[in-house]
Amino acid sequence: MDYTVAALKTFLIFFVVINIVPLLIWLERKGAAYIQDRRGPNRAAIFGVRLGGLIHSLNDVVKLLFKEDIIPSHVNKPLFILAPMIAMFVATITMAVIPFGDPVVIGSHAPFLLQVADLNVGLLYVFAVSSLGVYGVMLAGWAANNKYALLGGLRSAAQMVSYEVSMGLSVVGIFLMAGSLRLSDIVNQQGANLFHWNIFLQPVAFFIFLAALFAETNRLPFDLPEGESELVAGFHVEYSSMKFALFFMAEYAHIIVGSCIIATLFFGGWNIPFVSSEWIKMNADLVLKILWMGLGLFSVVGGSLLCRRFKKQRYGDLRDFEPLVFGVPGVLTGFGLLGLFAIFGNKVFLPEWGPSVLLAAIQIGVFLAKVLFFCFFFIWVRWTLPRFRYDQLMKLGWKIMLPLALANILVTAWVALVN
Amino acid sequence: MESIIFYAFGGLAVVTALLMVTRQNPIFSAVWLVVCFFAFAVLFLMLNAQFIAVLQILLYAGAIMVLFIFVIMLLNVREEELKPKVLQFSGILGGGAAIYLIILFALGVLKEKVASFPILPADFGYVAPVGKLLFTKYLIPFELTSVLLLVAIVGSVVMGKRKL
Amino acid sequence: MITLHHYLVLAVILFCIGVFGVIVRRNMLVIFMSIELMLSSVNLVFLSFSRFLGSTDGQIWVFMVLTVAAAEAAVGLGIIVALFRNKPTLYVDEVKELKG
Amino acid sequence: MTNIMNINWLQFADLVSPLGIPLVAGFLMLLITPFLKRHRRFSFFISLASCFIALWLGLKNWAQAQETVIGFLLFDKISFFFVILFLLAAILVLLLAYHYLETMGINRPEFYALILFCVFGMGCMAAGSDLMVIFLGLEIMSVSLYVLAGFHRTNPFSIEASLKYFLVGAFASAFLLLGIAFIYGASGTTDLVLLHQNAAALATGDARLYLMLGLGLLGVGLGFKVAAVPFHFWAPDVYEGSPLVVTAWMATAVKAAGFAVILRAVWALFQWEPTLFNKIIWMAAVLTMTVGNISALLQRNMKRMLAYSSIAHAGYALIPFVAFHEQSNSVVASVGFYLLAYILMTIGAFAVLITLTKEKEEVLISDLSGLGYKKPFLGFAMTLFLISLAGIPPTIGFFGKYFLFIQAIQTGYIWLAIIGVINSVISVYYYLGPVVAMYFGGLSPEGTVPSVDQKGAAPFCSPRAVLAVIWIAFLSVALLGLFPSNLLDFIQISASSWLVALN
Repeated sequence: MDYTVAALKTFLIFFVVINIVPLLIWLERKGAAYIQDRRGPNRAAIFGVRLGGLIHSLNDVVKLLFKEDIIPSHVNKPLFILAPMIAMFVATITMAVIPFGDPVVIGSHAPFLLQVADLNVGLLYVFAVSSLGVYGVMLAGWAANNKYALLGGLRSAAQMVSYEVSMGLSVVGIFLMAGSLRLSDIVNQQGANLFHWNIFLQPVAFFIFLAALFAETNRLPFDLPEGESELVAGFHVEYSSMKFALFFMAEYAHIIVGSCIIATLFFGGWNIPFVSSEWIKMNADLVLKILWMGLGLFSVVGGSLLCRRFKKQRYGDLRDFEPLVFGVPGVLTGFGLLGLFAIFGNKVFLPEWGPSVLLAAIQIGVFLAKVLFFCFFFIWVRWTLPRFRYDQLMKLGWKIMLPLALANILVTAWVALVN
Repeated sequence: MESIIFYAFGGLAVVTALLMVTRQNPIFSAVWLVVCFFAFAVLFLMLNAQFIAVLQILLYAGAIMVLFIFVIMLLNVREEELKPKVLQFSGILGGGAAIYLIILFALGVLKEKVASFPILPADFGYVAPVGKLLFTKYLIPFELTSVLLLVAIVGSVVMGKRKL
Repeated sequence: MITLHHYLVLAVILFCIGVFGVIVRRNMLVIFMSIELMLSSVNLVFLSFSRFLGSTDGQIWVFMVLTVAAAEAAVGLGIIVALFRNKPTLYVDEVKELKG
Repeated sequence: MTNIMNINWLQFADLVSPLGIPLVAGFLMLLITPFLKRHRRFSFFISLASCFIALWLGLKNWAQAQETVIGFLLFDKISFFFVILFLLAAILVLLLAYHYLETMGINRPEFYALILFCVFGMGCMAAGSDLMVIFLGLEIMSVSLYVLAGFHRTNPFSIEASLKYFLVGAFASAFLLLGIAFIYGASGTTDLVLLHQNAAALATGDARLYLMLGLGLLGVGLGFKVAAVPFHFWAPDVYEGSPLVVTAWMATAVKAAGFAVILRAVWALFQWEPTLFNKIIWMAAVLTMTVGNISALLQRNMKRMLAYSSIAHAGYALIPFVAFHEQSNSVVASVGFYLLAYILMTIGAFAVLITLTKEKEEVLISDLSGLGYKKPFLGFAMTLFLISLAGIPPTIGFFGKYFLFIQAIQTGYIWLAIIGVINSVISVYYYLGPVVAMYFGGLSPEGTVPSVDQKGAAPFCSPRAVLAVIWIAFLSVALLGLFPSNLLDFIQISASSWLVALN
């Protein structure tokens, strides 16, 4: 039974991550476009429905899945095949310890954890697994039997190992504050008070962690391993079709995982600023009503805004009706919700398990919102900052971030000792 | 359940260790050794050593073996420079010695009375008790490890840096 | 029923595979990896005794062994790289400037 | 003890200062030297000064030492005696090093720092009361030595020695650790004092086999570390390839540290069945002496000859352990005395060799020819060191060997002593080879003395520091050989206080 539940949770989380990936790719392309003052992808359509270019991601998936899988003759075949698998595997397995919400307690049942495994060594597990990510890159670089790939692999190995050190040291301050490595403890310790979140208590650690995370995920401004202008494409230069896609997905999965960790460690995890979990549980009816009303209003307003964009004969084909496809149902659902609220609003009362489930749903929602914000942050940074030079990158890692992280530990420990 | 996990991962460790020793190309040896260390980590978990199990992955798989593969890549020895395996005198000698040692040790160990594991407190091997011990009773050995690491840093810089 | 002996025998087998590697292989990287395997199986011995005796001291020992392994890896790989610069080979039997 | 807050830190700092000051000096050196222009001189002087201060503190602490155990370190007189021994060797080696490293073009502050860290590690080995501290000390020492052996990076010999030493050292460490793991499993502790109290009970109890396995593996590991036969094969190569000063350091202080650990281990662990233990020691001692001496006969290279001779000397030093059960007190004293004697004469011999090197590592016996005429003092000093190594009276080497053999004779191991004497006689042959070369070699057929510039190839550069080392070694070998009793008393006091207090 336990194993079944764990397997289900695992599958669910994997499903969520896999499905956020195309969304992020779309966000990346659109974000890049708007930062560069252009429209971005907006042509692919299904019966005129373009979803603001989201269909492009779907197209990419289909293309990559059905493209011919080329394994060049000069590569080391077993490792060449293994490398992308490792990359993807490592990127997603970290999600196992991320808590999405408080354990749900229903009656006298055992608490239902909103995470796959609540490990005593949670944060260390995260580091242990993320330190394995370098294998995918290194083995890909080595197996490709190509100078560019080899250099890319070497660079990334050096970079990831160096930045892991400051990454690990930066969060020691958080261990000291929480007195535990368990991620749920760290979240609980931060609580609902915004100013007790670690972003305010450990700002130095946050910036070090953030920079190290960029280096770990091989994203700009630290994407030296795959810098197009110097290394063609770095370690995955020989890869194509789905194997390439696995690397690509791993990168985005890494971003998602990284955002989850940032949200958990520094931004209170599932906590809502200034609204404590107890309060929500006590006033579950009120919260439900507010949410119900809010959702209804949002649908009506959003739907009608979409409908206003409907202009006849702009393109002269099906695409003209696209706003209506979403606008009309939106408005209708909104009115439906509001009407139901007017009729039954006062008669609704939650069953016994209601408050807990509602709380869990809200917490998951808040957590996902935080995660999506940081995912967007990654993309924002990518299209804003220029790339570092390699020696600058190493110098930054060893000569600035490492001493800073150590100083942060010293100060935190001193403060903890005084208190 | 316990014995299934033990035999599965114990067997995995032995098989991967043998593969590590017999591969001609060091990079395959390294990859097999990483798998072997994972099997070790699972066995450590079975022995109520959560903290150490994670450290095993973090340090061995995440740091030491990465360093190995890094060096293999850095030296970049091509396939054709690798020597074919030949069974030499030292091979026979080593094989004999290893089998002899295994028999000796195993016999020695098995002669003891059957020793099953006792029940332990729930937090045995968690971070807090291990850490507490490390910073109270074993503080001085712990500080010695920092000296050791410093020596290793100085040493590897002396050996590795192109220009001092 | 898995007892202490199962773990000890397993650890000893792994240790001996490491010894075998050190004696038989001539590739210095593989020799070094075999030594790491030996150290790791020592950890297994320490942990199974620690589990058996119910004392955490064994886990502290493992911590020390891990540190030692890391220190040796850093220095050892440095030496191998320095050697490679002098003579590009990975085989200990080709390194025989000293007659011995 | 379990709560670290109860430690009197001031007392601890005072007691640990003889080890700690070299360590701190090493840290400082690494911190400061990058910002200095004349850093080589600076690091040389700071390391030397720290060793002298530590030596003074060590002597002071020796005088006041009680048997205090703080944080797994056992501060008794014998610990301080060994620390003094290491510091003495360090001072001599450092004095030799500056000039040698300048000649070789590898004079870098890291060398001095590593020597100082090495001293610290050895101090932990000698003073550790728990196998954990001893092991970590051993590793600190070994890791420094791996690097020191390969310190002359551009020299293929040096780097090869480093690699060999590293692979063998790491291999031996694994054995040592497995041994410790089984001892831990048998007894639940690695504290030497506790083990000493319980070893006899354990050896008859349920965990007997674990203990036996552990002791066997520990013995193998330690045998590798002190290069006892049959685990000696690495030593000649490593000694030959390493830079000369490092060889001097490895042959002396490192060996002494190994014996410090062996003394402690034998005391704590091997006392439950003396007859079996004595048989093993008997075999090991005889094999080590014989193999070392016979191989040394065949060598033409001075460094390699001294390497084999150091193996043979380890064999001599193993002899008295057969008597450990009966008269542990005087056994410890005799080993201590012998190690001191060995350090003095070997470093003296290496100092003379260093005056002969110029950018070339190899010193063949033929390179020494005519030294007795060209540099009478050097020739005379070398002769003294060599006859002392051979154990001819009235040198310190003779008394050292005498005290070793007498232990065996007193406990009835007459044959062991006789084999030791026979080995000494064999060793005279190869020790006299260089002496003959110095005084009779290089003579032209008419028997006239060749002028210096004719042979000119052998450049003699003997700066003051090296000369000072030769003088110190020369005087102590000669004078202590004439009056050994005071020194022996000093060591005997150290030994007895340890064994009485903790028995």
